[in-house]
Amino acid sequence: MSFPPAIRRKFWGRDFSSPVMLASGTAGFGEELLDLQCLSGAGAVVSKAVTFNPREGNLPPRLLETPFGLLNSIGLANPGVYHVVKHLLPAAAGLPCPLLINVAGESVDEFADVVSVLEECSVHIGYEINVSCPNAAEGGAAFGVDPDVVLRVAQGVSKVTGRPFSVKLTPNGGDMVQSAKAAVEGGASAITVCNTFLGMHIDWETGKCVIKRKVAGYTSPALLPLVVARVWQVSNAVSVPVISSGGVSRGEDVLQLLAAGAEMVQIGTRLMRRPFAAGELMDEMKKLTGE
Amino acid sequence: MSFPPAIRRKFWGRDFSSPVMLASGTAGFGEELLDLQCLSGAGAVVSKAVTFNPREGNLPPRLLETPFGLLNSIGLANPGVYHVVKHLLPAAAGLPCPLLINVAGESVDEFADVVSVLEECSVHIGYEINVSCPNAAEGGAAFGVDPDVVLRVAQGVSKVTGRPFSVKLTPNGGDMVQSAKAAVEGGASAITVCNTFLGMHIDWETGKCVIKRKVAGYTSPALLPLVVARVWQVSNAVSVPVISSGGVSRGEDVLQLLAAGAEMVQIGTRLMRRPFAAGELMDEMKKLTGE
Amino acid sequence: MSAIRDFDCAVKHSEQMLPGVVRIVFDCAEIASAAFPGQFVQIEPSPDAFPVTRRPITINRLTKNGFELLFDVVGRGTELMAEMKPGDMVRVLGPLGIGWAIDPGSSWLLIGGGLGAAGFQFLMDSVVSATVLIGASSSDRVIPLEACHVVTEDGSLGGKGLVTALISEKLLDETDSIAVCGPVAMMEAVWNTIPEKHRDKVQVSTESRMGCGWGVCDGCSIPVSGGGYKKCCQEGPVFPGVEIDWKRWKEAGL
Amino acid sequence: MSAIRDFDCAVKHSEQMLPGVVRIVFDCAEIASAAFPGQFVQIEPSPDAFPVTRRPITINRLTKNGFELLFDVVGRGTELMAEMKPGDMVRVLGPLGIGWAIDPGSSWLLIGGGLGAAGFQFLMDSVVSATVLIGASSSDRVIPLEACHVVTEDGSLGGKGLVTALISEKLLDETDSIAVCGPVAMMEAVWNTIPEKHRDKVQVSTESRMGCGWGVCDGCSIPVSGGGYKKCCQEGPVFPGVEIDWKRWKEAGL
Ligand SMILES: Cc1cc2nc3c(=O)[nH]c(=O)nc-3n(C[C@H](O)[C@H](O)[C@H](O)COP(=O)(O)OP(=O)(O)OC[C@H]3O[C@@H](n4cnc5c(N)ncnc54)[C@H](O)[C@@H]3O)c2cc1C
Ligand SMILES: Cc1cc2nc3c(=O)[nH]c(=O)nc-3n(C[C@H](O)[C@H](O)[C@H](O)COP(=O)(O)OP(=O)(O)OC[C@H]3O[C@@H](n4cnc5c(N)ncnc54)[C@H](O)[C@@H]3O)c2cc1C
Ligand SMILES: Cc1cc2nc3c(=O)[nH]c(=O)nc-3n(C[C@H](O)[C@H](O)[C@H](O)COP(=O)(O)O)c2cc1C
Ligand SMILES: Cc1cc2nc3c(=O)[nH]c(=O)nc-3n(C[C@H](O)[C@H](O)[C@H](O)COP(=O)(O)O)c2cc1C
Ligand code: FES
Ligand code: FES
Repeated sequence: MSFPPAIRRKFWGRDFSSPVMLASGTAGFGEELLDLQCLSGAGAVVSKAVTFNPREGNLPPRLLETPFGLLNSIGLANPGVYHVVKHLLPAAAGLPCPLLINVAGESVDEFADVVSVLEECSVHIGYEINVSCPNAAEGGAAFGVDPDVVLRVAQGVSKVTGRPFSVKLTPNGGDMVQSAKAAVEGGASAITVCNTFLGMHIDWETGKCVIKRKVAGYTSPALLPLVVARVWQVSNAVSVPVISSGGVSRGEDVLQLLAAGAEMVQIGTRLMRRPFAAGELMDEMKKLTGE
Repeated sequence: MSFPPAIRRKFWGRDFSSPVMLASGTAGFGEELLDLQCLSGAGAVVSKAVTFNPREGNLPPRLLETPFGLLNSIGLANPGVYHVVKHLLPAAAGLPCPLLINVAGESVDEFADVVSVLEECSVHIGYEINVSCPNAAEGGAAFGVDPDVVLRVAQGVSKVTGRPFSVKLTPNGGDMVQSAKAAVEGGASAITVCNTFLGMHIDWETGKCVIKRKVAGYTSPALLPLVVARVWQVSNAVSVPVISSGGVSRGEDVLQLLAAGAEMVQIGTRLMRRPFAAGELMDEMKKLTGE
Repeated sequence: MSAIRDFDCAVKHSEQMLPGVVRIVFDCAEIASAAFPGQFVQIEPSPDAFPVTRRPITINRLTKNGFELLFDVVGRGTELMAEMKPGDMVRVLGPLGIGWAIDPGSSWLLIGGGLGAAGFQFLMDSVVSATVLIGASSSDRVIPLEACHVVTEDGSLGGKGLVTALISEKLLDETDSIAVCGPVAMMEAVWNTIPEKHRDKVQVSTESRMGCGWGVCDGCSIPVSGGGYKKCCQEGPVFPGVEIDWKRWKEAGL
Repeated sequence: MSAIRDFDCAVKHSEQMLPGVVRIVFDCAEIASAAFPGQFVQIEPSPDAFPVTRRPITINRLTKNGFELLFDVVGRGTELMAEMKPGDMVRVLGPLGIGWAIDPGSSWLLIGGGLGAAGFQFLMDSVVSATVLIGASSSDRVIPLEACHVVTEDGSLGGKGLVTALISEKLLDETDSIAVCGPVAMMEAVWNTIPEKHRDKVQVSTESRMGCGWGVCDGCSIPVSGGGYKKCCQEGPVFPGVEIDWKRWKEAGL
């Protein structure tokens, strides 16, 4: 690698003028962003999670801001893969940048089942296989802590699609490097590092949690060093590109993640605060690097 | 549990007027604090890590502050257990509060070996078995991710001491609940949740890290929700008390951790900034609860 | 959804209007000319990293060259907003959401609880005829609105009692549209007081903890009748009262 | 170690003394009366959560009722310190560490690199006789000290060259103690310039990234001759030059 890292990237055989991807769950299905000019500066969009059946999502309140970060308990709310294929993806055809579809499931087979249905569409360039949502399983446990399960999920997906896919891992337990290796063995063409860290807030006066499932996914710019470390570990261990996810709030954060070994860099929470974050980050990066 | 949680605690059969423990590695061996009036308000002190042989610690620089937290790469610097027993512990005899000795090792047997030697002394009430330092093993991996290893370490320690001990777990991989259960099965009388999160900072312009081992232990008040979640998970899974470690900067943070299920609450980074943090936190808590 | 726009707005005026309640005026012709009653803006409380999200506040009224907000200081975000001084530049996203559905020429009954009446001025300025009922805990929680009927729980202003006491069959008969805004418990009490046959007239302005404010995060769910949720920020914040699943909404809490 | 004390000190005066260099004076009779030359204080840059640690700064001189610091603005912590205004209350821990070992009546040679000379005034005020040599990149990096010999790399003040050029056998012979303070590379060059037989006279003021500043965290290690480390904050910051393992120290970097 050369330093400072280049802003233009090659990923999955395509040229990207921006390394910034809009993270799953914070950019709808892209179609909602279409008219909003939020995609200027974005290299790619990742859809919110799609499951086989419709999911209402978790009981509200689903968000809680703590002094230095945000807890979310969305719970993979989505209308199910058939509705997505019929009603949401056609609208995404006009996106000015590539779309990845984030796929979630509750069993090893569900991932491949969802992907099979999505194969009817041609608007997306690939998938992000979300084996790591902390807001679905009971107690915040995630699927992707077991490399064996990750392997089987990846193998299942490989069988039903020729498109590239990234496997999005959890930082909440297990061994991310082993899971990443298993994903690659199963056919993954990238690893997303990583989903949200498990977090919780309790009202000490009452012992109650605003969020009904108690544990939730925590995001914060203060988590950047945790993500940098994990991106560095995983990118040194696997041959496929790493997509970072987490902790970005400034242009130099994106550059740091690229320097740590990420090929592309997702933004989630920042995008929720700044709809035009992708363009803003690109401006900051260009100023910093002179590129 | 009743809410708001009581500030006075019972732990290991003793009465504590303060739940605040000074965390390992940020309070020397207690003896250095003796004349410093830093112990007013502290319920207990945990010594820095003791290993069998002397350890120089990692190459400097050992600290790096990021915008929202601190990376440390101390590397268990300590003069070895024999020196500790002979020269440091006698001075700690006059401590106004109980002392726990933090014990680290590079093999399953080393923990019991260190404890055996420490058994000669009577100044400490028990141990904290540190199977989780991210700054010792290569690449930041920690011992305590494998419940089986944790079980054997705990069993080894149980054999050589009648004093109570807590096992300090890592949040960097593995399954903390399973490791906690293994520790209890092996005879642990408490679980410390948890050691530092693995973090890293890279200079994007050069690709270099200030910290030579690259990955380090990261602490920040912004990590509080991560620690709350893990304290809640572990305290619901085991019958022994949980000692929290991480994320505290305000009195209400201590109360929140108690509400999440911690019996005692450690402070590390805050103590480094505020030598009299224990007393300051106690004042804040008393004001908040009226206790 | 129409395009959203993010502006650096200058603070024109700021004052404490009631204890713990701040009135702030921003200059921004673009937001003012695009806004409808019942819409809100997303304020960035600080250019710093924290808080990580914005804070949603209803547009209380339009001013000559901008808009006015009224807000309660309840936490860190609103504390930072209370410190904003004339001349400060603040990031404001808006106008956002769907406001009151206004039929031309219709006569309105506005029922507000405390600071829930923040926003009513804009609505009053936009309709031909409006009767306003306000309930509040005490006089220092009552927003000054013209010709409104006030009750307070402690009797410190107007009659003593709850706003539901001001609702009469006669008022409901005379009105085409009913706007309700306030704490969930107050809104539910109002809803329960209004007889079945008048309920189709009712619109409620909902609140929810928000992430984005522009429809992408699915964080601001309001439980709707028949199951499922709608997004407060994009499909609301104003909803027909009949659309709300009051039971599940009350259980949710804020 | 003696007791440490933490004070809320009022800022008495603050100014930009050189480009990017701030002079700040704090009121604090306790710190002033306890301080020795070469000691430092730990400043809390902000009462907020971040930065999480303090910033160590050498006491440059005592004032009537307090002490003066000179510092370079190099990052977030010193940026916040540069914003401190007269009247602000700031948390200051100190005095900390072990300063210069001063034999009564001894004559001193002070060799400073740029801002490394911050602290020399206090030492000069405490010894009977002192000759001062200062090297800096250019004139706007030279701290005003009485009767000192200056060279700059760009020749903008004094001769053009490095501070090592000012060191002569004669000066070294005439002196009992030699104080060196500046960037590591400059200190090493000075050390290498000083002949073996004079090296026992040399004391160096070290710097290290600090956590606590009072000896508990083991974060501020300085490599010492014969292996191992000493704590900059507690066993230093001033060390005999012969105690430093110059090779390992230079490799460490800051
Ligand atoms: C569409 C909309 C319009 C609003 N209009 C106004 C208004 O005109 N005037 C006004 O005073 N307030 C209004 N609110 C509420 C306002 O957004 C919250 O009070 C504010 O976000 C709290 O931020 P904080 O950081 O000060 O408090 P926090 O510390 O985040 O929370 C303090 C308390 O405020 C409540 N709260 C937090 N977030 C919200 C939220 N998004 N909505 C409602 N309550 C919340 C919770 O009970 C919480 O315990 C509106 C909310 C929405 C969703
Ligand atoms: C005992 C001691 C006395 C000091 N006295 C002075 C003084 O009188 N005047 C003065 O200008 N500076 C002095 N320093 C250096 C000063 O502490 C640092 O410049 C300051 O901590 C940087 O903080 P920051 O947040 O602005 O920079 P950061 O953003 O933390 O770092 C910016 C750069 O400053 C350097 N740096 C960071 N921390 C330290 C540190 N602890 N010591 C040295 N360099 C560091 C690094 O090269 C880093 O890249 C002293 C340091 C020590 C250890
Ligand atoms: C409100 C919200 C919803 C999310 N939903 C999803 C999701 O559906 N699928 C998924 O893989 N990740 C989801 N995530 C995680 C993000 O994609 C991203 O990995 C995470 O927020 C870390 O990035 P950040 O620090 O930039 O926010 C969600 C995050 C947030 C904040
Ligand atoms: C400088 C430093 C040194 C530490 N050394 C040790 C150690 O020797 N043994 C150990 O178990 N934990 C060590 N830790 C971890 C702390 O004991 C504590 O678990 C951690 O800092 C989290 O608490 P905090 O957020 O309050 O700092 C160290 C932490 C720091 C910052
Ligand atoms: S707040 Fe994000 S969808 Fe409504
Ligand atoms: S800075 Fe903590 S021991 Fe020196």
